[in-house]
Amino acid sequence: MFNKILIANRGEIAIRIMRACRELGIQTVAVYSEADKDSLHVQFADEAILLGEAAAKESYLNVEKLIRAALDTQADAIHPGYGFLSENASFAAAVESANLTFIGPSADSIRAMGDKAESKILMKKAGVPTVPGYEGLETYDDFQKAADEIGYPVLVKAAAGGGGKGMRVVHEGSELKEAIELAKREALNAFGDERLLVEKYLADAHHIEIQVFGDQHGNLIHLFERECSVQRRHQKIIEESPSPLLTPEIRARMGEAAVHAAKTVNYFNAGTVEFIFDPKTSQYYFLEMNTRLQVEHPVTELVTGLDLVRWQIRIAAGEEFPFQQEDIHQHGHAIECRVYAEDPANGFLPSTGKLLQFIQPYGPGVRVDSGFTLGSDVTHFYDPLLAKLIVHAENREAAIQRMQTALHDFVVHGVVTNIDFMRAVLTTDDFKQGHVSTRWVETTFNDWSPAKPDLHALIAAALADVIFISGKTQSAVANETDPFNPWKQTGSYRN
Amino acid sequence: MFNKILIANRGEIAIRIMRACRELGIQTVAVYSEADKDSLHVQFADEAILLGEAAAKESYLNVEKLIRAALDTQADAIHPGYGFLSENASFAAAVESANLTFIGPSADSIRAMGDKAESKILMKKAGVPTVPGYEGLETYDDFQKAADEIGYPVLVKAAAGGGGKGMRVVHEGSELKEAIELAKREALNAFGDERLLVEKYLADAHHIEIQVFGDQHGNLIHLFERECSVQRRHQKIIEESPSPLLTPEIRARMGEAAVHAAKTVNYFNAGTVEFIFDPKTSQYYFLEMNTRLQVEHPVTELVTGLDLVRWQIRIAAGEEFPFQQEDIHQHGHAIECRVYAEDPANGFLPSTGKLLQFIQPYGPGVRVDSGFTLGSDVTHFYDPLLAKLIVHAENREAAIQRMQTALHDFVVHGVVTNIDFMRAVLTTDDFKQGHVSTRWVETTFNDWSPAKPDLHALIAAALADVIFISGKTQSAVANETDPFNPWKQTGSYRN
Amino acid sequence: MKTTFGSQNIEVNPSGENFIAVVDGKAVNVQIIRAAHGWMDLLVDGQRVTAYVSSDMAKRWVTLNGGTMMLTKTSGAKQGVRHEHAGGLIAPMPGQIRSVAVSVGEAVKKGQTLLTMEAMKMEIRIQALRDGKVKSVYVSQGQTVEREQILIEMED
Amino acid sequence: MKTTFGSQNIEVNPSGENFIAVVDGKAVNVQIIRAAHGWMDLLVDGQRVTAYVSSDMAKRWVTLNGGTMMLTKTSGAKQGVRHEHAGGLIAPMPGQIRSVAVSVGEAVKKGQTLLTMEAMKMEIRIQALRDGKVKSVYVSQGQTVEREQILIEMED
Repeated sequence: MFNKILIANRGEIAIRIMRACRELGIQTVAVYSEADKDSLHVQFADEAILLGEAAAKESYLNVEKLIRAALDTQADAIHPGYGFLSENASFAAAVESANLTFIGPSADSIRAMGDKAESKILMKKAGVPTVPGYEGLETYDDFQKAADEIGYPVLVKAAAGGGGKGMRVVHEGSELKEAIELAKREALNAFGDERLLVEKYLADAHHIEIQVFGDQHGNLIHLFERECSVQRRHQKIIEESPSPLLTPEIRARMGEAAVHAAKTVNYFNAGTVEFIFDPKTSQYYFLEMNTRLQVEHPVTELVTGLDLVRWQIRIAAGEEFPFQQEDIHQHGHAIECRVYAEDPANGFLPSTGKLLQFIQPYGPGVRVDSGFTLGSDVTHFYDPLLAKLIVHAENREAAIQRMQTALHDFVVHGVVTNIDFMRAVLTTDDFKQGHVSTRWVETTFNDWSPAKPDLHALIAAALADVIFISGKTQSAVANETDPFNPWKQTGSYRN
Repeated sequence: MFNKILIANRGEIAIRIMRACRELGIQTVAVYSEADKDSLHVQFADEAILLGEAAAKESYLNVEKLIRAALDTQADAIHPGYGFLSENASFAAAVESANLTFIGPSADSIRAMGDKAESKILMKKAGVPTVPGYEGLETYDDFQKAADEIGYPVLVKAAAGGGGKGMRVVHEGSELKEAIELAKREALNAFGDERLLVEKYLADAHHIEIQVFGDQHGNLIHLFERECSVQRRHQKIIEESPSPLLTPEIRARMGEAAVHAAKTVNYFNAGTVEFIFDPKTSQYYFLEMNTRLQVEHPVTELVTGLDLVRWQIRIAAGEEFPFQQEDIHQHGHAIECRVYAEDPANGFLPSTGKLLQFIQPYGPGVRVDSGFTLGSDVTHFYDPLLAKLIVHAENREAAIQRMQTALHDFVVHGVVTNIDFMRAVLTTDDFKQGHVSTRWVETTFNDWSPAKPDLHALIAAALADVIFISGKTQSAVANETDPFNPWKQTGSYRN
Repeated sequence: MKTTFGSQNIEVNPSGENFIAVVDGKAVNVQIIRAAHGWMDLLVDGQRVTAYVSSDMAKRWVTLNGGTMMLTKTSGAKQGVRHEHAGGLIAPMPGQIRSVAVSVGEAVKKGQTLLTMEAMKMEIRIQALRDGKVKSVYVSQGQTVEREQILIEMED
Repeated sequence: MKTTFGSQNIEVNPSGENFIAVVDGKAVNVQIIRAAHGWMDLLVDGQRVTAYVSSDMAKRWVTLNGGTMMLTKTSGAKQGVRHEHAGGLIAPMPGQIRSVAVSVGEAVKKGQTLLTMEAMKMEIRIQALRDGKVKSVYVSQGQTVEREQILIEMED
């Protein structure tokens, strides 16, 4: 087993990984940018190494600095978390070249699944269902023929990347040309690669993904599905397991397809095979494989009872994954809500600021994976995910009730969050009945706005001025003269 | 289903019950004594009713005031929690007479199991194994004969009560007379009843209990065992499930015996059948039945995935318990550590004071059921249980590691706690191997003392004076002029 | 004490151990049950109200029944933006730099305009808080800046 | 600053941006990485030390590596017990009342002994903090009292 692991990430996932390390008796090294010098993940680690400026390319995306930090601190292994370099095959290779262990799949597996067009071709060959479409198109003519053949609406999307960048829905032929140009430009900017593919657009599809897990000795199984259809701007905000949509038969077939897909690229460690699911036909189509730990891994942990991060580390250290497919069962129901610093009433634009209040919910079946605390700065440099709120209960109805209560108890001041928005989502009949496609949020909540201040809010605000700050207009919470001010910083970390 | 429930308790269990109510959309009424007017459970409830003075007989034990409070607030039901009036048959009867629902078993079931001697006779008749011994003894001669027949060491204990009061171990005949006199006096003081029973004393026995659960329609099953052998002064401090000792066969037999015992008294709602387990012979003996929710119920909740409090409420409302015995399985391993304000280096005497720091651990698989917060007063009036720390993990080894990490992260200042003591317990080979009998703590940790302040502690203390309070000797945390002082109270609750 | 939040006026005054709040000519009795650390438990005309309140200059964050609202104080508070942070002058909101009026090493007087920016369709002047010297200028004309981005650093 | 905890002397003085702590004639360099809300992240001779510290009169609670220790300051602090609480005089520790020297309604002078108690084998005198009148006496001779139990209530 490793003695020391460097975590090449920040925020909640860095802390999540460090917790697993601490339980296993492994020392932890945090890395951080100048903007993060007082972040929770830096405080949580045994050691912390400053990488450089706030810009990710100077810090969390800088391969050379990360490997030097690992070597300097005598770490044995690097865990990439999600995002940043987690799906970068060159990074994985560079880590191994430096005689360190990359906690994840092989560089080859990452490379094979990294290109959306290549991986789709690979999956087609392997007999995994994929969305009807074409890759390797070059001229506008090619695209036009392909689109006509598939039938509108179609989706044009970047071959090289994901995350909604370089992606356009085209409803009729007259829109095709402009869509291709826009998508190419976005793809070039985002991935340095303007190749596009075109495929059938499934308007009311669900996003259902299968967690797979394997070791370096050829054992590979799936840990069932996560339903991730509540999305805004092509990004997930609420995930759950089991999916309210799947029958046991389809679940089993999708699981087998995912295991088959992963075995095709000799996969080991944690990975996720994403599918598009058409509720009308119960057909599922391979979308992409994420060759890393997923943001929403906690719902699988709660439902299967397995600690995925712990197993990632043990597998990377060469251990065998001791479970057979029949050992894994789904117990109860888990839901995750991603608490973002963003404004749902204003296009989900990120919100920045200092956390003036940050009260996390507690209680049976409530888990919070958080990267922030009272007094933390939420900057514009990185992803505005404040915390993941995950609940586990006997069944879906009880889990929704538990999540409602937990969201009610989550108090964040200083930045606008999507907490109230998610509470509204959970009260809808569509959500309660599980009828939520990936486009549901934009069609249903276009006009959503938070509650307007009422009489009680007015009274509370005015009274707080009287009793807490008696006429002072400075931020009373951030009172600079209070020695126990939670964010008064004395000195800074130089390591 | 009920509209409103009054919780006739305080501290963590009152909050635990209120959480279940909130998830079910049920209004909550807290009750409190003058000493508890700013307690967390009062703040957590929708309404709060002052009962009277701090002394329990003026407040939490006052049947008349509790029922009046329920009627005044138009509550439909009363949940008694554990302790206080939870096993008081007259209270249960009085609640029902007031046309309110008692959330628990029937008054008859409580009464039948309340007398240790009567219940033992009942169980013997029903064929449940009991500890060899005699009830209904009157003269010293009777006792002497009984003790000789059983063989020393023997235990003399109060017929009417529990909790270690009126209980004496007698190692040889010469000690018997004095032991009987002491036990009688204690029993009279504690229970108003000096009747004693005498039974075989099993020196290295384990305490293993079975959770049973049933509805008012005749369905009754068990939810497996809890091992509760880590005790000090006859009171549990660490509990777990599954027991590291039981084979599947013995587990099944004990489960059946518990269900049989409960059915003998027409039991419904949550109950616990306690057994003494002799590891040398694998024999188990009925000890007593607790006719209420148990402090350590969370380990069963985590391992079975059922929310016991939620089901208590639903069953009390007349619902059917929908599970058959074969639906219930044990998943993973759960451990509970009871965090007490007490001094393990000084006979586990309670410690009182104001909580100057109270940081609860977070993380995957970590649950905290707490009744206190920063600034809370811990008084001498009630049980010094600050919080229950419960972890859930894949197996016992991972659960112990998780608990160690969580105890490490639990910071309490202002009262002495048993946190460091429990960390020491968890590091022992005896505990790791599950070889812990109920007398283990007193024999192993008699000389335990916490770490002495070292150089780093000295530096931290001295430096804190310099940077936080710069020469001021008043408690800086309790700075009375700080408007955001977490325990500065403005006004008081008059309801 | 009279306050205005947005366009809504409210007056809160002590009355014995309680308070009277007047909104739209209607008076309500407010009793503080307990209050601590930006949190209050109130009885408003007999109804229990639990509120979390934080303040940041003219902004008030209020959470009631799990829902969070932001109010902006438009009277009774010193207007202005907080634009000093760690020795630097920072952008009060996201926007675009319209002009930079000073250069590195230049001595400036308190109140002197150092740069102007455009945000939310307003022109914002960033002014020196005290006499001093410009240590660094981090932005240039036309540049877009994020909220709290450091614009200019000063030395005394 | 010189301090004594129990029988252990320590001197902490600033040295540039850091501090020098001297214990038993040995000097160690202490750098504060960050400190907030009773919590400190330090480098002590290059070794990272994270400590939670709370203070209550002469007592210091320190948590290091998950273990909590209590230190008692025996110099550099004003000695004494805190015995005023919510307008009442409270028992500083558990013990027994030896004598009650005043009765309800009696006018008392600041510093006057109101009652004596015995605890931890010491005699403790509870004295008036200011001039005033005795409002209530809650205890009587021979009675055992708990820590923080209210003994006597005063009115000004």
